[in-house]
Amino acid sequence: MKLTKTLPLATLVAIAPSLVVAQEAAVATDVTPYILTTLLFLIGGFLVFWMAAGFAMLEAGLVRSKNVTMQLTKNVALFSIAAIMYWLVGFNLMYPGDGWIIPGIVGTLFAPTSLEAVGLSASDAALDYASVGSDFFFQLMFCATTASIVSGTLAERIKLWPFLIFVAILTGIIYPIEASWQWGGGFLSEMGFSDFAGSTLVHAAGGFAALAGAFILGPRIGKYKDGRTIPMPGSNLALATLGTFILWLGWFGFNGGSQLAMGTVGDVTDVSRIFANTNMAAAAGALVALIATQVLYKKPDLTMVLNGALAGLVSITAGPLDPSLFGALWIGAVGGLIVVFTVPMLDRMKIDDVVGAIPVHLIAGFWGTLAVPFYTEDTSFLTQIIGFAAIGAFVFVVSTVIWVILKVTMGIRVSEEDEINGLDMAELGMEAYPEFHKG
Amino acid sequence: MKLTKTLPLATLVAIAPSLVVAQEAAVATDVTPYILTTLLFLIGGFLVFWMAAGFAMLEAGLVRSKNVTMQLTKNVALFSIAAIMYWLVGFNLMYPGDGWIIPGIVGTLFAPTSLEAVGLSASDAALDYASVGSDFFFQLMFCATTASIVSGTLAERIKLWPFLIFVAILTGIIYPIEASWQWGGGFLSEMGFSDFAGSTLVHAAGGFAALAGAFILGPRIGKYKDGRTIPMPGSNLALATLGTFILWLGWFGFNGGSQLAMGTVGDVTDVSRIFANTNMAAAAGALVALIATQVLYKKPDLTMVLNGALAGLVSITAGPLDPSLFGALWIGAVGGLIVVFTVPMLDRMKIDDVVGAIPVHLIAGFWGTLAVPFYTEDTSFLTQIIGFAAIGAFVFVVSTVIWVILKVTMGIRVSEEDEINGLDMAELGMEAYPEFHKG
Amino acid sequence: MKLTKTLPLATLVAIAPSLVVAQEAAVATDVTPYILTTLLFLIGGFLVFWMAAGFAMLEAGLVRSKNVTMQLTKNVALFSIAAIMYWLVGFNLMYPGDGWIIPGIVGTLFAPTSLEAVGLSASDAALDYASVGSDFFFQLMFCATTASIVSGTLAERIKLWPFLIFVAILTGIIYPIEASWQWGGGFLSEMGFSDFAGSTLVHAAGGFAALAGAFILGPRIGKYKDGRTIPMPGSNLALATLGTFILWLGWFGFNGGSQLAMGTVGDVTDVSRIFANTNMAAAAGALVALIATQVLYKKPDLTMVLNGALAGLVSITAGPLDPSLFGALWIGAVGGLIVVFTVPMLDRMKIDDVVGAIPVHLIAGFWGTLAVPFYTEDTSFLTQIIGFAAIGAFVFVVSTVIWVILKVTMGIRVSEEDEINGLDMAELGMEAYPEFHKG
Amino acid sequence: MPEYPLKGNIVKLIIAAIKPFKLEEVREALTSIGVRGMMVTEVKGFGSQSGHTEIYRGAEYAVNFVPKVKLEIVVSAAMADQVVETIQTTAKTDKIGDGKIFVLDVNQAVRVRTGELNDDAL
Amino acid sequence: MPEYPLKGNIVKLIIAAIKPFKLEEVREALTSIGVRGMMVTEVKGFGSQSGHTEIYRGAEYAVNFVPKVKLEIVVSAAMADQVVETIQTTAKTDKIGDGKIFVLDVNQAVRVRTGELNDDAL
Amino acid sequence: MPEYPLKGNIVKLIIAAIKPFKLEEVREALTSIGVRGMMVTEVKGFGSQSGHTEIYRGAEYAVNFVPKVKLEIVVSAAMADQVVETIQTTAKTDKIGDGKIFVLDVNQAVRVRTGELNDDAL
Ligand SMILES: Nc1ncnc2c1ncn2[C@@H]1O[C@H](COP(=O)(O)OP(=O)(O)O)[C@@H](O)[C@H]1O
Ligand SMILES: Nc1ncnc2c1ncn2[C@@H]1O[C@H](COP(=O)(O)OP(=O)(O)O)[C@@H](O)[C@H]1O
Ligand SMILES: Nc1ncnc2c1ncn2[C@@H]1O[C@H](COP(=O)(O)OP(=O)(O)O)[C@@H](O)[C@H]1O
Repeated sequence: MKLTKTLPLATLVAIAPSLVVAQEAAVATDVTPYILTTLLFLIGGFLVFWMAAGFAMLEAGLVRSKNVTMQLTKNVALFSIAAIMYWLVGFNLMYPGDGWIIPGIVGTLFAPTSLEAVGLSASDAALDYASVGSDFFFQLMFCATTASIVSGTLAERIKLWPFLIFVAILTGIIYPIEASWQWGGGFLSEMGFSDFAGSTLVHAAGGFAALAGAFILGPRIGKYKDGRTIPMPGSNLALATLGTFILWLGWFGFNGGSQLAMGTVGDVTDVSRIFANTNMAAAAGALVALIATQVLYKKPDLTMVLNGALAGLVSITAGPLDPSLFGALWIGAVGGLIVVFTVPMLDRMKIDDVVGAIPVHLIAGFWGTLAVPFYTEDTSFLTQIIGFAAIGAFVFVVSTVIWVILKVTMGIRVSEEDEINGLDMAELGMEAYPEFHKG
Repeated sequence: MKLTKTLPLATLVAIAPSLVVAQEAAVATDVTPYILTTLLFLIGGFLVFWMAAGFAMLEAGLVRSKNVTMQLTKNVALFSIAAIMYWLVGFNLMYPGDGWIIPGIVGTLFAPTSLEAVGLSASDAALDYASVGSDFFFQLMFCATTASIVSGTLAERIKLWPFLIFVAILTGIIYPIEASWQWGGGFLSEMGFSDFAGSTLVHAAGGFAALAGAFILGPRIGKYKDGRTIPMPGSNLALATLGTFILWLGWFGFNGGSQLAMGTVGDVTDVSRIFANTNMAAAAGALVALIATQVLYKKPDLTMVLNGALAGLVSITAGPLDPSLFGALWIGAVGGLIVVFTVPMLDRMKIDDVVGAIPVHLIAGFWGTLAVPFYTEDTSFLTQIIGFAAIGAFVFVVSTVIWVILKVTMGIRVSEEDEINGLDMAELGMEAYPEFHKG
Repeated sequence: MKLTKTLPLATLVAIAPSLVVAQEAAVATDVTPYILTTLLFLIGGFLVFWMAAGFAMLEAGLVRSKNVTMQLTKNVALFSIAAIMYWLVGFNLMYPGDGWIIPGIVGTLFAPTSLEAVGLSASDAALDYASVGSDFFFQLMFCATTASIVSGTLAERIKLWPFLIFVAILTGIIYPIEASWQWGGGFLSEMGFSDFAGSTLVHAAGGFAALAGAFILGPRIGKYKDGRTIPMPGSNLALATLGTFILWLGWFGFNGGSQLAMGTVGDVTDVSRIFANTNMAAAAGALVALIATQVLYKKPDLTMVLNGALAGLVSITAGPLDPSLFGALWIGAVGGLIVVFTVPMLDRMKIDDVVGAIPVHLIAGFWGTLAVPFYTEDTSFLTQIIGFAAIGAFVFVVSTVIWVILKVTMGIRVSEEDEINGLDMAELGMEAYPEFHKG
Repeated sequence: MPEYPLKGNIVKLIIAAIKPFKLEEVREALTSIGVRGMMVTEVKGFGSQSGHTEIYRGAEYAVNFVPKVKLEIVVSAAMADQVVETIQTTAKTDKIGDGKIFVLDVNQAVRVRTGELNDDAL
Repeated sequence: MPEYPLKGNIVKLIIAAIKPFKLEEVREALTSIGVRGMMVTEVKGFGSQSGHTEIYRGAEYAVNFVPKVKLEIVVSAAMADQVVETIQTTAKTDKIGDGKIFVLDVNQAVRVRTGELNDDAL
Repeated sequence: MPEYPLKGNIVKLIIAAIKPFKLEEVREALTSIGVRGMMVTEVKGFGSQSGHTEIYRGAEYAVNFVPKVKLEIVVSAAMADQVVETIQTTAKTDKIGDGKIFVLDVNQAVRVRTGELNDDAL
């Protein structure tokens, strides 16, 4: 599957699975599959775009009101930066076709994306795939997702501009390189690593970048006091719930679009499977988190339920096609359990992850990647672990280096007084809810 | 229309209308209609999924702030439960094909849904319809909608777990059985009952389950005092309005997808009619409610306008295809009037429906079902009434029994003090807006 | 492109570009392009519908809490009125086919829209285009957008009913007439004016109607005091950000759907280009506004960043297809700069535009229209300016007349005390956030 | 307090912290004994009732403040005792956290609209 | 009050409930006569103005509380009368609900930053 | 104040305006010296600290009010000085805007739950 992602840039057309199937069915006109797959990317793309709003609402709801304007600003800005960096550098670095600088490891550098001419004629199109424009649009959204994950973990204490500089590097270079190893046809795909829609490439990668940041940045003032964790409840759980529903919706595009083809009976039916499995995993994750918090704490914890749904989604993302609905259920359920247990664990390790992005994206992402061989042939647990480790190590190390450089050069953390008064007044001079009394 | 819903499970292929039309037009390739109809289900499905978020926001906005976290929790949980129960029991109980236990009345019990194999070949596909995966995904969302309706009516006083147990039974058994009578090819469809997208099967059914609950549960403390109704204004009308817009959007998938085919000129043009009519009915319902509240109360009531838009949507749902745009307008308008008059009526009857779900879904649902013969041939008012009565009686009686059992066994209502202090602190220990001062 | 919009009403079929291209590619079946283009309108239509929610949230977030219920009410009501007026008068006034009353200037009056028969057969369909139902649904949403723009500018002081009367005239008559000049095949399209998706026809037109209203209505009490501008910060920036993300998402349908065809490789690839360019322009607009406010005011201004993203979108709307990604970037970036500089400029002119709709829609709309010739052949700066001036003058003058008539007949502004106490309690007797203490 | 001309009788300020759900009841009881006005404020109350613990995302924490409603009522000295008693009996639930009542002297009360003084101002 | 050393002159606490939209005007008027600080709180006011009815979803209900703003101002006893008068004249609209002003004795005032006492603390 | 039977000792009302982020610290300090209760309210503070400017959509404006937290604490007269001192030393940051403390007499304190009076009520 992933390999075909390189086709629009490569020239080969022959062995494209989708077309083959199509011809077997002895039906497809030449262009209909191309149109339908392009449409899949456009629909999938706007659904994944919507996830940017989901992250913004989720994070705005989980920070304290004195930091809401800043969190919103970061989310709008990071998406915008991702959109530009991925065009400027990322896309061709991630899908170098045959243009690898270091074969299988580093693709084409600094080749801004250009799209097909207006009114492309069928003869010039990659009829076995889709338009470059739709592919770029769809892939770009994945790149932005990686950055959204980071902003949640580091909320309420990081300075705006150093954060945005990191985002530019993450979306322009770090993500495209590690993703090229698999989806660009790099060494991991050669190795037989399997990550259908990006439990590792997108979610764990974002999680590792966030984890590196959390280490360098340190916890919020007052978060850990004489060995105890002081909760800092989110200011607006309605917003956090809305954000989760938005992400859930967007995920149908995220996983479904990753089928990368919709022009045949087999492909569209696979996309259907993916939609159904994705929904099942989210539901199972949410429900398990609900039950687990009831059992453990005697009271259900909505924020854990929301994290549980997202963890279910992340868990199924590495292999949303092959599992049965029951498979999706238990894989998602384990994801839900993971957050319930790892959220407090991180706190005990004094890693302050404001929205729970590391349990949801990194740890559940690992689980999802590891679980692939249960249902997908020609995959091995070992290869899955190696792939995860390779990407994790790369992203974590490079991110750490950049965070450290940013820290020593310009500083990444606001002053103590600014942090206590809130980033909104201190850095932006603007409250999100100026009229509502704060407690 | 509805009958074709059983086809993917049945084996017959011959007389499928869509295909016939297609062949007349002497154009359709074998697989394109299948792909397009599957796509219709996927798009329709994610739009109806989005309605779950709409209900969550609408209800969170219309309850008092001390119950918002609970309302959000219920909405996420009920959707998750519906997703699992419909897979485990519901889908095959609703679409038994030839596997009826009691012919036309009770379908196949306990046959969890399984989807087609990965990479289905055209020869194995129900080419005249769509993929099972997409059909399951689409139908599941209708099932969840039924449950969402209940949570609104019973808000602010019902315990979490008994409510969720009821939801499991409603989505696993009650809804699938009554819906099978019509969409599964059961006795109502034999009888000539007509309910295109579910004014009765989904909305009134949810309304009846809610009504039964409201009777057993009783009104909120202080709602009715020495013969007067004490308003308990919703805490966040922006959220309620957002929820209404979300539902409005999702309804295009709800009604449009119920065309169940998009592979021919006739089908896609019908889907367009449905979109246009659905929008018109919602607009008329909202506008009439605006004017009616201005006239009756001298001041427009936004919450009634929102209910009016939803009532317009419910009203057109039983027959969104056949009416002209003008037909959609007046059918929706009557729906809008219905809420304005029945919301206070329910209060006079001391039936405490927190969000107005009974007027919107049950009463407007009755109106919509009744109105079908105005524009749809081969339908009769009598049959429409019989069908509505059959489903209403079944859902109301069974729901009542279950509510009573839950009440005597585990109790369904929180303590007086918990209700006064709010379910959020009492049952969840978590406020939705912890920093905003409450009044 | 726009011309083909008249085809479903006209009878000619021959020289339809899309079909031609299709046949060149010697592939398209007769009906598939029709189905796909209809699908484009349905998807585009629901995405643009979603923009109505976006405007509602953006405006509700940018007004003070005492006016939120009113702003929400206006947004729901204006969309409903637009839906009815566009059906009753607008659509056929805008697309008269050969039924012009004054050739090229005023189309068919008072011909309510009627859709194709149910189950249309291929032989009766405009196979080179799409279903009337889908076209009407899509076009209707553009009409509603024009009205949404007005409500933001005039917020917090205008009376409900006069505003809604204006909306009825704007959506039923003013917009359809000016839009017919270009998209209906009127004199501007003859002249060679180019406005792909409506930077002028929709956005600037809405902006001119708003500007006329702002002049007649005057600024809010206390907004301008002894030569200084007194800020009145929005009550909920999370809502404003959500609204912006919604608009951003909807814009893919707004611009992408305006390709008006998806049945060929060329068309679907063009739609992809449009999606990618639209996203790029929004990102550039947001980022430039972020940087500009940082530089000018030392602190980034989220409300300007949101306006910047929207200005980027408006700027690319006149020509989202032809520019390269880099072209979209700089065109959008200039749009972002425009808001940062023109928002305070309007204040200096004592034009009180509550949400910045005039800078975003009128001024950036002018820029977008002007920029078309940079990338689109056979267009001239002069013609662009003439077209913009013609539409601007028409909308501004007619709107002014109507505003004045409304002012003298029924009055358009609430009393001073009502304005100070807020429209919510004064005109609606209902607060949006009754429990949250206001400051 | 010689420095104030005593037009009208002396008045007292009564400050009470009560449980929020008792507000309506207390207001009605006070109206029925002739209290014509008051100011109501939500406050965060700290007292013996405080200190129960909740769990948020797996971390236990003590809830130090419980929501209370503060009433400020100015009444003629003559009525003060009755007002205190009415509040006490009405707000009472016999559960910890019922609240407190404090009585303070007021030098002077003025009605903004009319300039009336002391208990004429109420 | 023997128990307090009277560094600085005696001060008074002035509590006023006014209509919210008058806040800015009153603050300016007070600043212009030399008041250097105050505390402002939103309160729900109950009084003769209260009791108009609204309709919500078809049900009539009485609005018992109207939003008011409470000012708490400590000033030297010498200024008290002028402050009361300024508030009264500025906050006045001659419409019911204009509000009340109350004056109380203060034993002692302290500035946290410096420990200064009484009117030096203001 | 003859009109009140002095069961229990005289009590005082201490009103303090402090910086919000000092609340927790002050509450702990007060608890440690034996204060068993208080009422906390967010207020908008006006004072010498006020008046810095912000920019919103390109327009400069002066921020006249800064968020403060108001504490109302009733303690036995005997403890009053210690409480004042504790608040002052704990809330102090030596930056402008630290706040004020005011001490008032209380005629009577009542515990709603029990009817206990004065310092028995606390
Ligand atoms: N010393 C005090 N000063 C001011 N308010 C107090 C004081 N003690 C208690 N309160 C208020 O009274 C409320 C109830 O007091 P608490 O000690 O919890 O219960 P009880 O009054 O039943 O002993 C507290 O929440 C607080 O608002
Ligand atoms: N007895 C009272 N004690 C404390 N505050 C009062 C009292 N009476 C009125 N107020 C405050 O003054 C406000 C205005 O009083 P009201 O009786 O409505 O109008 P007016 O002051 O013009 O007679 C009330 O809303 C309330 O906040
Ligand atoms: N005269 C006053 N009466 C009541 N409260 C006051 C007064 N002056 C100041 N305050 C309160 O104390 C806070 C701090 O006062 P301010 O003058 O800003 O700083 P400082 O106390 O360091 O001189 C103010 O925000 C206000 O809440």
